[in-house]
Amino acid sequence: MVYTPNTEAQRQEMLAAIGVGSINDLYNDVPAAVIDPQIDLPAPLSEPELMAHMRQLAERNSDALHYANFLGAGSYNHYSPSAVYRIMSRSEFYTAYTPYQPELSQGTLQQIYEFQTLICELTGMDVANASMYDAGSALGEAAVMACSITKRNKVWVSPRLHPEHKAVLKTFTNGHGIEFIEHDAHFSESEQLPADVACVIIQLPNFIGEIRDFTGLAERVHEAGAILIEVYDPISLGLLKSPGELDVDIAIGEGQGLGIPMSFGGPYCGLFATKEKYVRQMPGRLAGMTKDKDGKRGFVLTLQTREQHIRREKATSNICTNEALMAVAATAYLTCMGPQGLKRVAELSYQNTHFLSNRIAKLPGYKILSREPFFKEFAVQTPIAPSELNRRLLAHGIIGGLDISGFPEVDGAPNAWLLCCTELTTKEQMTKLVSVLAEA
Amino acid sequence: MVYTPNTEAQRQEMLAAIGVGSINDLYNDVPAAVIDPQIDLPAPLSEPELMAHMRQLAERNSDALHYANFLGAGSYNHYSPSAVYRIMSRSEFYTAYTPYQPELSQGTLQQIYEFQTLICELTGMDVANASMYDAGSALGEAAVMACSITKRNKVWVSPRLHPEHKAVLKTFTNGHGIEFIEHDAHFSESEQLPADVACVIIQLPNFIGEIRDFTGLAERVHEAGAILIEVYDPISLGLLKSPGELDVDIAIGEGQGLGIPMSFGGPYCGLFATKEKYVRQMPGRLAGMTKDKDGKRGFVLTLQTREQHIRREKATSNICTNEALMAVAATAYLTCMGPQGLKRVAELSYQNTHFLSNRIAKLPGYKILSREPFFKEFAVQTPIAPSELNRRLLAHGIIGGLDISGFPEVDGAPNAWLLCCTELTTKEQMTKLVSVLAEA
Amino acid sequence: MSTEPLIFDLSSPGRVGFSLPEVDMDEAPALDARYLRGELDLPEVSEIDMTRHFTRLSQKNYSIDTGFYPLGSCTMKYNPKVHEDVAIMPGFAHIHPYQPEESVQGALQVQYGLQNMLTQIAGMDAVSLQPAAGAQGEFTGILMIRAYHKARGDHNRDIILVPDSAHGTNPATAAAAGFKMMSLKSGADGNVDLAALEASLSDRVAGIMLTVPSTLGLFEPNILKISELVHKAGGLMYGDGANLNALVGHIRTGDLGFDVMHINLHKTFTTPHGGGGPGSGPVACKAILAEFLPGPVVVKDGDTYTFRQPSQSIGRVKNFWGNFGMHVRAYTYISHLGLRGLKRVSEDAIINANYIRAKLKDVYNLPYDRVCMHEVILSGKNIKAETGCTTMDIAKRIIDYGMHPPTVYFPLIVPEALMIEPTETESKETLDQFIDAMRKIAQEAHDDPELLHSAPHITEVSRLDEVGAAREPNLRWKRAAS
Amino acid sequence: MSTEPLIFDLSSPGRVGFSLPEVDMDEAPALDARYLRGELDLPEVSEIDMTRHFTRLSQKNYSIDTGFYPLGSCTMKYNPKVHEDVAIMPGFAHIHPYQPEESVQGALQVQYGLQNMLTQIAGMDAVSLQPAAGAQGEFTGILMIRAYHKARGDHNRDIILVPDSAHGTNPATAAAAGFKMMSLKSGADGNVDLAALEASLSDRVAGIMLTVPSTLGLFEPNILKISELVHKAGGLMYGDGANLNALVGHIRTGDLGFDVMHINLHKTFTTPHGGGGPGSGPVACKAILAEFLPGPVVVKDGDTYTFRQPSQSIGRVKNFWGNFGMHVRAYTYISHLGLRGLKRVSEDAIINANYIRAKLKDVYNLPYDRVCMHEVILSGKNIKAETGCTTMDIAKRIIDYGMHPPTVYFPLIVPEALMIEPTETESKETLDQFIDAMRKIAQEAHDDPELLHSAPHITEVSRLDEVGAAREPNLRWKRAAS
Ligand SMILES: Cc1ncc(COP(=O)(O)O)c(C=O)c1O
Ligand SMILES: Cc1ncc(COP(=O)(O)O)c(C=O)c1O
Repeated sequence: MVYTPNTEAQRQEMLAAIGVGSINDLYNDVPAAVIDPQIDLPAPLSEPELMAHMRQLAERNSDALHYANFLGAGSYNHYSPSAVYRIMSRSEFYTAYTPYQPELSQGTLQQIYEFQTLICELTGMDVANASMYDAGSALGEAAVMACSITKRNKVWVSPRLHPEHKAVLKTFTNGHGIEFIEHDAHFSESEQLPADVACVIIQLPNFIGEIRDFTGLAERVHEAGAILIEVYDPISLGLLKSPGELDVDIAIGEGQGLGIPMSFGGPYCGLFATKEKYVRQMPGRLAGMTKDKDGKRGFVLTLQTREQHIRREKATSNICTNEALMAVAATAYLTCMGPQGLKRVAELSYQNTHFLSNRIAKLPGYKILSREPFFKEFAVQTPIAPSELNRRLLAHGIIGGLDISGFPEVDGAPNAWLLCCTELTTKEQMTKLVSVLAEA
Repeated sequence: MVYTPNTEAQRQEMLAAIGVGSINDLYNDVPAAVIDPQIDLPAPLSEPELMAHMRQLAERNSDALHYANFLGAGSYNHYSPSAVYRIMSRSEFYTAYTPYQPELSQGTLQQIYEFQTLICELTGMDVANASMYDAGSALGEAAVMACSITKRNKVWVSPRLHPEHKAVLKTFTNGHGIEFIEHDAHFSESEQLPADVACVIIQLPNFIGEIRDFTGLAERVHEAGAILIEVYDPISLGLLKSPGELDVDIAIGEGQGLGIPMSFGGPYCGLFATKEKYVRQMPGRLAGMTKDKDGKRGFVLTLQTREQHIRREKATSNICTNEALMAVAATAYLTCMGPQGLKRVAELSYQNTHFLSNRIAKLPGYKILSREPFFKEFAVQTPIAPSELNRRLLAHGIIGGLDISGFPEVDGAPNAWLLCCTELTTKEQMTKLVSVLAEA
Repeated sequence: MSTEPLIFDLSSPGRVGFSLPEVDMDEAPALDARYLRGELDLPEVSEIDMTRHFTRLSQKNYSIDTGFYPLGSCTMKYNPKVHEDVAIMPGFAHIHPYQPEESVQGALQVQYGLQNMLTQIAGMDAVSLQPAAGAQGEFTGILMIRAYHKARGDHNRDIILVPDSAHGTNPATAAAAGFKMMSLKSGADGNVDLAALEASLSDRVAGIMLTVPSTLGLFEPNILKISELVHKAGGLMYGDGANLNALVGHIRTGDLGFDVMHINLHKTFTTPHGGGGPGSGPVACKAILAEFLPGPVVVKDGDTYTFRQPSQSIGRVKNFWGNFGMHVRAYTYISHLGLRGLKRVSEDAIINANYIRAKLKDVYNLPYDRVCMHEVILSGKNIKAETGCTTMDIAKRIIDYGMHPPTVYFPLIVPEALMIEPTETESKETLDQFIDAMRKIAQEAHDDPELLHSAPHITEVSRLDEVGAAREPNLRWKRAAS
Repeated sequence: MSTEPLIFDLSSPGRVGFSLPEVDMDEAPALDARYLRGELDLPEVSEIDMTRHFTRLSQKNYSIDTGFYPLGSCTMKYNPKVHEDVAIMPGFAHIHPYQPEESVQGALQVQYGLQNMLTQIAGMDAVSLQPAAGAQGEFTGILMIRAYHKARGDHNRDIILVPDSAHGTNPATAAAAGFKMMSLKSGADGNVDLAALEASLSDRVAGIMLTVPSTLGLFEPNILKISELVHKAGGLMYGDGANLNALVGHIRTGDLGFDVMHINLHKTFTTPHGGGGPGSGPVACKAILAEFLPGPVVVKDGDTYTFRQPSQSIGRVKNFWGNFGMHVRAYTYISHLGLRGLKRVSEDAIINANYIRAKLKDVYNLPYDRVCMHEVILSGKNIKAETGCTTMDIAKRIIDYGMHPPTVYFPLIVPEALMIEPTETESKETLDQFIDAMRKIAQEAHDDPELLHSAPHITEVSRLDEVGAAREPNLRWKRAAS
């Protein structure tokens, strides 16, 4: 057998050493009735057959290397340099466990420390953890954390928060008697916040790509004794104001754009950062710098008394396994890009998006719904059902936008379509899309 | 610039440290007339554009993952387990130089020592070197070595030696006044060898896949004071008699089948093994086991006085760079396969080939030209020109066989076609090929 | 091995490591300053700096690919290389979660296939692949239990029972889902104390979370009785499937009376641990709970695969459809091994653990002197009493023998615990080396305890000041004021 | 780092590491025993054994990806990762060399494109990509020179001139091609001694092999004069292009009067050295030699790429079409950088080498005190005289500073030579570290020579017994008789 090295002779030798006559004796505690029921699994494939089978399945999918892709909404077709994958695929990174034995894990620990720093630099926040599952669940944890800090139970949510984030938030707050309020305005300047709100959640750019001005919001939130939570797109921070600059309290990002492939939705990387004063309420792992017995610099996991394996039911979260390897990718990506590269990605995305929106806006029957400035996504009202447009586009090798007809995030607009461009979107692809629309 | 880290400021700093005013001063020895001529190169592409461009080029080719492949003749579509590539792509292997500083190269040196051993075990020979460019050039070196050992200058060549091997042999012996004789028989038992032959070269299985019985040949060759050289297919040695068992003096193999992709013909890996007594006449690098100052086991390059960097014009060969990384692949492959796996590959290839030949033999107008037993290739006479058959097959997603019509290796037979099956050839592919032939 | 500078210390102003197109259009409105960020202080390095830095860092890690890693409860088995090649196929790595279903039929087929495989292996009726890891699977299952009771109008059940041997995520999950966690003391034999269980059951109990086999590496002989009792009291049985490697192919959790469970694909189905993640924690359940699963799940409609939302779904626990990259690997693994191969997995996992047990029990305390399943729990308490060397000392000394220590100090109910899970991918030769090292260390503890106290001796850093790290946390690099 | 067992010592009878289909047919004739082999004693290990073994071995290597590697004449520049991803694309890695041309147009386009790029860069008229490495390129070029003279009925030319500073492959190639090699003494300034050259030229001289810039890292100021003299004597100019990294984008070898040259793709065009290979050594030549090139070469016919055999080809030097995998990488590299990027390559290579020269010449002897090109040659002869520490001692001591030593004792005409080629992919910071180490070592040689004699001190093995290894060669493992 390919992954079980012991030969039959060795198995027998070991059973003898154990002092049992047969392997059956090792199942003595198991009720006989439940042993070896019928289990239907496909017949095994050898490695070459397996590769052929999996390749066939993979090639039944229309991937973004062969199709123009205009989908965004939380998963983005950004470019990941080859060097990033080569680093992720170092097996000392991907076949290690959580660095609980620091003497054997200085590689991962230093990388986490660097990741935490990079996320802090990017967001302008004080501290960041070693990663969460994804933006949605990280946001859920943030809301619970805000309630526990403020000892309040009302969560105010911006109307143009990603609908899946809203859904995850609801599930997370499910058992805690937390009230989930979808605020209907955009936290206008004049608006007063009631005194019993635990936190306010904004997304920037929002679900339909808009960049809103939230100057002054933090002050009003803090005055009300509440916590301000922002969901950001890390790529946008190559250009746009950071959560720290907005005096946000908890900044949540989806790290997927940072060198992680779209991979049909996962694994991604939840980015969680907050202010220094909230560090002990924070969920997730943290690496810290310290010294060894001889005074040599080293890294360890720290502040573990927040975590489930120490604090059990009193932990700040139940998270254990996180998205460590995806954080390796993000670390490598941000390192590779640097400030200039990240800015370039953001600018190219911003320009491409407007190359497309400018042309679509001119098509009869199309109306841009997102208010300028929008970043790399925009909602557009279409004269034909988006699902029908997507069907036609697919035949032209184009994965169209997301059908958001009737979504509350566009105030229920019928025939609403969310399109996205990144630095990888080419003029040819955009021109082709526009020409298909023009013909439709 | 992406691979030149120094910034403009640093360049200036360095020029100042060098004591020159500008970079032009570093070109003082160069005649002004030859500096900066016009050079036409394509405009540079950024990494994402580059990947798209290269993918487009790659996908203009019909690869063996998407097409059934019936070509052999020295390059074979054998399966390489994923683990083999993962080992080759360890950058400590592929970004190292030749292990001239042994203290920093124990990984490569031990791997070469293991490779040498594996090739010796496989071939039944005493010593093997660290690799040559490919089988053809290794054979050229072997012929030159045989002439230098025997101080004779006649090279006798089996008629069914791969025609490209013959061509390379001719080039290698070009400057040495060596006479190249294509022997017209198959070294039949009774035949006497003339006393002035330097070496006899056989190939097993031969160009058209035949497994001949060469028992006793070595004895007669040695009686004539000549050297017996065999070109073998390493995969066949999972099953077939080894060069050592035939008392061959120099065994040359093409290592490509051992985990190395076909890659349009290169890089491959020339396997060179010989008897102990000829080790000092052998070309190529050798690793040897030794001890360090403290008596600890270690490895070094050894017997370097055979090589060009020490012996210059008196070296056994001019080879310097070899195919080290391909030898890593072969080492990993043979380790992964073990005796059972290699035998399985050989048996599957042998059976599949006969599945196909049995069916083609039944088609009207087709005649198998290779004499049984043949291993994983066979020549067949076709009723239609092979080039025409290949054209039709291509339209059905099949890369047909090699057109060897008129080749001396099939005694000039018109409409001759060389087909190959490996363990990767499926019944479906073979059945499809047969059905296309039946319709043709 | 020398200290590796921080990536920030390798930065040089203006240096670039990226290769991207130039911005060659001016289509978008200029952004007002109030939208724009200030300075962005990321490192500026070239590709060679970055490659060297992370390559050297990687070499500072111990990993499965460099040696034996018998971490109890973690199932550190070999991660087949073929899985990695499959997962990066463009058709899997570069598809967007919102693509039209007709354009991702291959991906849906993988998910559908995996759902079915897990259903079969678990002896359950339905599966959701959405949870990102074991803990999120637990959270999902516990919310489903809540939803189930609610749907039946049974609003009183606010307690989840959890044995004191349980993994930390179990009590933490119960709390995160808004339940009161009630701890259940284990018997002296490591089994659930049936009397204590009966005393704890009531109409306030929503369910019990049990790990099978338990975190003590033991199969609960009264499991059928326990599920009978729990069900009679109106509670549901939650199975923590982290230890499925002991059962796979031979015993189905569903047949033991469990109603819902999670499965760690990153354990039994060998998706790489990645230095701490990603994982994947699909939830499998009986029919009574199927409509509460988080959605969507994949169903087959004729020849077409399509998403379906369970009718009473608890909602989403995560964006999109779960950690698809891990689904691909697990599907590949099961397709490769088939039932026969999976049976061999659990058999060899059990034989390996028992072999270690048999070979070390005369030297280390064996708190539960019975046949174990895929892992064995030893205790260093005898050695501590005799020599003053703690389990931590033993663990650190193992490092000097070139191996990774087992899990230590867990389960909490075993003092000085050493939790050893060799997995089936390790050979007898490797186990013998480990056994040999463990026996030598026990001897060293007697002969030269300082050797253990001061271990490890061969690593780049010696024991680190964890107390200091927590007292004055240094969690990020900061540019020195210039 | 501990000693790694030989793979043979990890073998266990009956263990398997492969996963292949069963043999499920009986179509072929049973093979007679006389065709069958006896026992095959390969190691029997599982995938985990093999992965661990080779992963651990890999970690015992120094490599470009782990640090500075300034081997003179080897151009150890960074190997971009994107090249590796391109080379394994199925459309490049899994195509057979004999496929119908219409089924490999993409591959032919790469080869055609690369031929043109190299023609442009070299200032030549035609290119063959067939040679597998530099030495084979030399062999090819020299055979072309022979064929050229022969074709002109000039049968007397049996001498190839080679400067005494040349790389070993040059004289070895001349001999392998059946020529008499005549060595040409270099002048005190490192240049070709024009008088000596003139004295050597005759109607027996087929050609001269010159390295540009020379292996002394110097540009030959009289190069135009030299080629005039050689051509006047009826000889041809062969260019060893191993040092093209100094010229690329700014100076074309063809413009210097060379008729034929090879180019090491594994140097200038950064295909990975692979621990010794593979390389690729395309040959570029002027029109007068084009029809002698080894064939086939790729030509374009309308929109179609096709193979063509040069009319007077010297024949094949290698099977198939050369090391295509390397062609793909080089084509990718040139496409990525373009002319502007390539100019920067040679500029920075030259600046880096001169920077080291400027910073070390007060401490190490500088045999040729002039501006150098992409590499600088120092000599440790002053240090040897003053301290007894040899260049080998210095080299081994560099290892203790975490860097790879330069090439040593080459070129042969420089006593105690240290040949330093930093390449353009190294930053000033890295060079400064190297310079710092070199200066410290020079000081150490005076203060504590034993420290150098006994170096290296940080490696797994200390200096190895090379003499013993050659005296009683142990070139393979043998199973101990049992
Ligand atoms: C018994 C047990 N339960 C639950 C978990 C949590 O799983 P995860 O880390 O995937 O969240 C673990 C992980 O170590 C475990 O060992
Ligand atoms: C100057 C010079 N010429 C020729 C060669 C030979 O090239 P290759 O090793 O590719 O055969 C080398 C390689 O080191 C070299 O440095």
